[in-house]
Amino acid sequence: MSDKKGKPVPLANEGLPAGERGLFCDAPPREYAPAAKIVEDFWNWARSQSLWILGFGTGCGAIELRPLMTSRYDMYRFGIQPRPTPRQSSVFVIGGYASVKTLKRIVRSYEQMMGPKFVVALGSCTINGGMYWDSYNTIKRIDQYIPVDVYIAGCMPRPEALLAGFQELKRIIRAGKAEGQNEYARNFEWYKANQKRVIKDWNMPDYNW
Amino acid sequence: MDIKDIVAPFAVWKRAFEKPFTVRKPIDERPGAPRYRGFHINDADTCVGCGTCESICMNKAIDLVPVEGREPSAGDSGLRPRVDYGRCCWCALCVDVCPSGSLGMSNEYLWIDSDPDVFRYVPGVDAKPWDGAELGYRRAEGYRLLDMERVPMPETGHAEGVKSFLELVKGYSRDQAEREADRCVACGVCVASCPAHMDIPGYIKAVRDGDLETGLRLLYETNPFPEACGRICTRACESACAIGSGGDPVAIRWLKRYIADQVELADYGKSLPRAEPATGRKVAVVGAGPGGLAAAYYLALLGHKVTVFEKDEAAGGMLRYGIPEYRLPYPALDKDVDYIRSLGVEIRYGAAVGKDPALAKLRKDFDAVYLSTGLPAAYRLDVPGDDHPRVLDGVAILAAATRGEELGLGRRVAVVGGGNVAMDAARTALRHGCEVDIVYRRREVDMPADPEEIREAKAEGARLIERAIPVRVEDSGDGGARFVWNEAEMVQKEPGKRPVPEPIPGAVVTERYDSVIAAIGQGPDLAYLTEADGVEVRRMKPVTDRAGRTSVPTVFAGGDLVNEKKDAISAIADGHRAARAIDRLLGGKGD
Amino acid sequence: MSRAKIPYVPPEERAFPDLDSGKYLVMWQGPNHPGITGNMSLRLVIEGDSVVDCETHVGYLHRGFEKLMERRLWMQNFPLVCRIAVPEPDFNEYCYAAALEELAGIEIPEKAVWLRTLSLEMIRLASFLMWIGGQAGAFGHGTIAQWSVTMRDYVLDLFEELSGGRIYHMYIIPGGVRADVPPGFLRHVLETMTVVEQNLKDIELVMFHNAVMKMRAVGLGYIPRDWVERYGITGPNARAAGVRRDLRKDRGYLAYPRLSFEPVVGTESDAFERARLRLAEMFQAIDLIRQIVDALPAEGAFRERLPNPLHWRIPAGETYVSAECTRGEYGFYVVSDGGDKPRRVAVRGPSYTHAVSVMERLVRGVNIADVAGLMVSLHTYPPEIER
Amino acid sequence: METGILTRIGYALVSLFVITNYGLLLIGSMARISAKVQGRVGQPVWQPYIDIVKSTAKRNSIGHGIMFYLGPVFRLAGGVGTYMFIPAVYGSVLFRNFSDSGDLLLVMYFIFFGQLGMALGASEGGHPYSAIGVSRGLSQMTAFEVPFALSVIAVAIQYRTLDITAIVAAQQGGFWNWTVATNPLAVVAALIAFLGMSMHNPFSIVIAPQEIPIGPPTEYQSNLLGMLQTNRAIFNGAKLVLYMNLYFGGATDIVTMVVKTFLIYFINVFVGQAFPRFRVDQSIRFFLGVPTLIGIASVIIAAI
Amino acid sequence: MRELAEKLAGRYGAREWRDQRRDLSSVTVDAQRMRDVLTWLRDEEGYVHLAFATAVDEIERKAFRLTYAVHNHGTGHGLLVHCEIDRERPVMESIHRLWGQAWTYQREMKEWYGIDFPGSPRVDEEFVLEGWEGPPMMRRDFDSLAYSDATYAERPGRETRDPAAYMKEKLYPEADA
Repeated sequence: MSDKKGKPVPLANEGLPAGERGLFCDAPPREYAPAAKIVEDFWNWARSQSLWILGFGTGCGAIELRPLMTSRYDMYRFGIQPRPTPRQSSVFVIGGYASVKTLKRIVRSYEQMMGPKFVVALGSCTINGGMYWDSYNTIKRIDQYIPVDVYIAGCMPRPEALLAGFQELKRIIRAGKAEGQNEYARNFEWYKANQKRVIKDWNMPDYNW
Repeated sequence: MDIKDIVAPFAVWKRAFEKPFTVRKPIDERPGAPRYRGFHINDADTCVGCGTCESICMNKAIDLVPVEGREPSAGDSGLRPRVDYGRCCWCALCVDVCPSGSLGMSNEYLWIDSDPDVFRYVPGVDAKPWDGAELGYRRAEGYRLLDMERVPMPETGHAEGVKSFLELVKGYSRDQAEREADRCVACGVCVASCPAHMDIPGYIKAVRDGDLETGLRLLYETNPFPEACGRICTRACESACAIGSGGDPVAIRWLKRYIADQVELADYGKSLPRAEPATGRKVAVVGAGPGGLAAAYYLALLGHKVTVFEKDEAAGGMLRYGIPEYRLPYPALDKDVDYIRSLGVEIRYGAAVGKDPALAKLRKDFDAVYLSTGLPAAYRLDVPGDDHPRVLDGVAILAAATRGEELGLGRRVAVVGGGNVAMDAARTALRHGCEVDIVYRRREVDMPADPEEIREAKAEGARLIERAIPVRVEDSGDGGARFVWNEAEMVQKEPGKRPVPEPIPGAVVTERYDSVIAAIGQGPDLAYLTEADGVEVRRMKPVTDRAGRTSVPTVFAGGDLVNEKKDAISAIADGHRAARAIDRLLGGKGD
Repeated sequence: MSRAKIPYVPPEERAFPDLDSGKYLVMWQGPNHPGITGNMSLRLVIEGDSVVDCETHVGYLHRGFEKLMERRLWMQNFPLVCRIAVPEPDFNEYCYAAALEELAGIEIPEKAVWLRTLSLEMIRLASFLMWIGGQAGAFGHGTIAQWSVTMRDYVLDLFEELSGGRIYHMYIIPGGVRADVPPGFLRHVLETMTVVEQNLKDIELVMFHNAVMKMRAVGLGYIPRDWVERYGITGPNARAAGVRRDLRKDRGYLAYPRLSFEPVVGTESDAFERARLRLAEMFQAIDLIRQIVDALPAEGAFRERLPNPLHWRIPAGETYVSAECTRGEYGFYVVSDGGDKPRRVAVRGPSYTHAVSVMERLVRGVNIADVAGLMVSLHTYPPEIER
Repeated sequence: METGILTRIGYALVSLFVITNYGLLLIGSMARISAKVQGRVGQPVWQPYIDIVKSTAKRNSIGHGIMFYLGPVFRLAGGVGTYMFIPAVYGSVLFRNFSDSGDLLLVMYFIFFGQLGMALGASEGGHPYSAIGVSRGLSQMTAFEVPFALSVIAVAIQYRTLDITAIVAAQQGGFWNWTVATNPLAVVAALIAFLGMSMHNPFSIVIAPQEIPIGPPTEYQSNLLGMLQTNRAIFNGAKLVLYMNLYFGGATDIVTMVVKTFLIYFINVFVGQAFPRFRVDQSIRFFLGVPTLIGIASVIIAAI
Repeated sequence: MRELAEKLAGRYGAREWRDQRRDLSSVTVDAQRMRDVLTWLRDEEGYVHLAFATAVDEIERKAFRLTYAVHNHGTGHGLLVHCEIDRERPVMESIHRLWGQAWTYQREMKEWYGIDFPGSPRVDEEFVLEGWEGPPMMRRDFDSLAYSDATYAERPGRETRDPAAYMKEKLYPEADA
């Protein structure tokens, strides 16, 4: 990894003012081994039954989260609820396209979430650019920047599709396959390189959680 | 603030005693609306793979991909649209625009996967749960994004037309032409069907843009007979037209004619390429029909000196002698021929090769020889009495009409056959005041003639007698002939093949005619090919490869003489191919 | 309740507090913040509990629509425009279609006029229903939000039935509308209107006769009458300030001249008044929908034949078509250079004014707890700011 | 009947276990009732359990210094402490906790204690919203403590004791002996304060997602959040039991306790669903207004 | 409307008056006089509402055409006032003191087209973009697709075929040979 002038930039929090250094982590993320099978299975069940969505409407997709969290579809009965802070959330719903400016916030919010954390990507834009395939300001594949567990096709996916997507996510979690956090840690440098390639004014620490 | 402001809010509790708004099992209980724009469906058999959906898609969500077990054929590219749900926005413009109407949308909306690479599929080919869905978005009845109706061509009415040999079809005005050209979706499926593989989308675009010079240049790239082909081409392209899969095909032929009609011959030179510097090589072309002259044109463009030997007194071959003037007026044909001649092509009239000069001489005097002598010899009826003096030859009748000779057909005429020559003969006879019966072995739908021709022949008053197998011709004793045929029924002998007419025993009909015109096909006259020339002939045809090379290296052949399709455009394509092959033989690059 | 009138300060005369003094705290509200409509952010400088200075930061939803439209064919833009304002796509569709029709000289059939009006009024209702939930939610009244979003969903059901799409209807197509009403649709409309109206009455009772709501909203975000011109405020925000201005009346587009309604005008010009005005407009929309259902021609074409969309050229020219959306004047400025693609399409979203200039002014001096409520009361849809 | 200290600790633990579960189920069922008002079905009653297990099962967590960790601990201590010195069921050995060891003042101290501990921890988190939330929480707390304290004083004066068990004892013998019958003004003041204490609407500004996501616990996650959630259940239970004891005649068996506490809690939900929330300055002004007057009046009545 | 057109022409040398609709006209003035024209229209003629201001890149003429849409609520008439400025050195007088929201439009034009408005508040700050390094992206010589392809990774595996070319390949491959 190198900056624009070709000078190698170490992947760390160097260059932060001393006062801020304490606010950020000083080590890259690490992988977490699952607990003993029976314990992990129980935990996974609990994780799957208590999905807290980060209430960050990153794109159009947020529009269908409103019906989902209100009476008509009432996602609370499936153990899904919105949560205002990334610290307490376990599911990040990428609501469609992500502009570069938002991507920066997505990355930051994602990194602030506590593992295990899951990402649900809505609609075409997250898969291959969608309508904005030729836009100068939107990324095309979200999986280049953060690991994604479930994709839901549609533009916009209906609330029912979102619900079905969450059911699928639950299934994956219970099967112990939703290891996005570990994947992120494993390929951390790759993800960081991708992120820095599109986020031109990278002014945040590399380890920010 | 009054007390109501404190009490009224507790009215929320009313809701607690009512039924919740919640849908218990939304995924099961709420299917998409009957019109829901869900996942795509496609009737892969109706689809023609034109790619209009791809063109209209602003998301580049649709790719045209080859699918297993589907090969390109006339009017079907063999490709099928593959939708990328990483791009689609479900606007359904593709459904609205689809010319064949094969594309639709189901009301299914659930597709969830962890693998982002799976969201691509070929609707109707890759099996999906929503295949064949009844509900879902379809374009509104009667409303399409594309205009499915052809701009009507101004024509002389039938009652009026049958009275003279004036051209029936008047040609598009600028506005009409541009409107008609606007209907084209530029898919290019037609190009393969055109024997000459003309750049049809290209010249239609030129019409649309009003850029006729470009249009003419594109026409002449593959076809030096735009005036003629713009009128009488068998237009395989239009049968292949994607718009035709759900409506009237684009009037490609009329648009071609429009371009050629609009540009004055004097202006041709402005847009068309000039001949290359003379190479000093000489080529002889035998027969000044469309094929021969096409070869001459392209050879001349390449800088070769071309001499055309024509046995008749005017150039054009079957275009002139086989096609009545009301379909192809002679000035139009002359325009094409004159332009070819303007490139320095020399045409020697009245020069029947074989008699004078002999082919051997041509082979000696010229660096290459192109044989494009066509099919001048009409087939006989091949029934007893077909040598009766009132049994006439259709091609000869048409040629006589061209020469302005008296035809002497009498009052009642039977035309035997179902091809274009039969129709032309019948309509020519009608214009000479005859009553015409067209007698054909099979059904109307089986007729090889252009449906439009059949329709017009009927409209002009010709009576169509279907399923009539000629039995014999008898002399009627009063200067006419009695034509006897056996009524037939169509029998499906082998599954998958077209049905065959079988005579119904005893159903014999006899009619008296003044003339019986046989128009059941023509054969070649290969008398000029001597053993010494060494050109291998098999089944009455010189053996050639696709480029027209015969067994003799410097002798090429093409057109109806060797071509199965037996139409002008194929002859032109042969001529063009042969010209390139000859050029290569003479040391050129062949393009 | 006293209505504190905030003295008028032009935008350039900002406070610029001394951030190093230690008196102030810089705080970002958004983009990840439930109190922010959509995805935008406010950089607040706060002193204690009140806001001293505010800068809006937009662009989180910038997709470059106007650039993309210059790359696409006239017809290909039609699915694109509805994404500009997600909760009420139809106004985009109408303005774009109307601009094209004007430039190309196309008259749309009578039935399309009525169906367009119907769909605009239905989305007005849906959009307001979502808004009222947001307004109540911003003040902490979650119950209302639950009801009203459900009501909106019922209206979306109608759209789904009519157009085949829930959120992006893509129904108003240049030349007319996409499809005729399906069988039984008008009955469904009337039934839904009854349900929605009943529910709105409940909401009115609970939300507008609510002591706490009044304490929060009355006097909040007072917009002086002369700001309307000064800042180009339109729509309910302007009408709440006592300006009788409604493009449906003033421009008289579509079938509005043939419908009977009067613009709702308020006096107090604060968050509560604006909310009450929008509620009245919801009832008005229901009434208009009923009128339209009555007047809708049963027969007739609903779409005009257009040239082949693949190479449709529109004569050179320019026009500006505006419509009264829920937030005010929504407009499309379309320039054609005679080609098959637009030369320029500029979108005027009312939030542009309300959520940036006006918001920055109004939010000064407000308690930070009220920022969300204030923002919602101005009715902001960030995507139409940044496009 | 004197029992050994170990036995009492054992009993107290059982009692704590019961109140924790009761608190969780209460939260769960109230969520369902709220959902009903909102026209929906609502989360399962046992959802709070899953949430706690989920929080505990988080793999990583972030700390912001020692006070950050201690915050939830203090809060839990406050909750447990409050409960430990209240007799949950009057006359029951199992549920009497350590009520004979402490009095009303100690309990009130514990109610504060948790809040203060939380305040320290949350401020340590460094998030501006935490700090704002904390300051709001504390100022609102001071405000609602006024009517609450007045009401408690009224009760203390009325029964001439600070011993909760004694207060309960004094209310035995039918409805007309309950404080709610004998000094309704004190109960009204206390119930209004209770709305603030349990941070339901209209006094939910401290943890309001729309205004400050989500106040003090913004930075709390994983097992610390689990701890907070557990405490919420215990603390709720404790407060409800306290209110029941002070104003509604206590309970002599577990069923009565469940019914009474449920109804007291329901008042919160009943009001909460109907109103939006006050700003913090409004809520302070509110508490210092009518409820305080009522509280003063109740003290006067009690004194007379 | 004729009256207004004549007044504008007389006072400010306005030209190319065109009535687009009953309630919409357009007119062109010199860039230097734009501010005066808008002030006059606002204060004297009742065009008090600035609907929007935007620019069109007339790259062929090496100019930016600025459009200010003002509206007269009294007559319901809208006016698009145009002026052209040099594309190489695009500077325009700011009107942020005339309308309270104008600075936002000017900020947008600065970022999107690179047109400077000296004195306009926050005009040099980024508006919707962040860390943008390319040229002003609404200029017509900026190719959005090329930028996107070069910057953002695409999911591989897409390929399409042109029907005509495919049919040629399959049905008559020798045509060019």
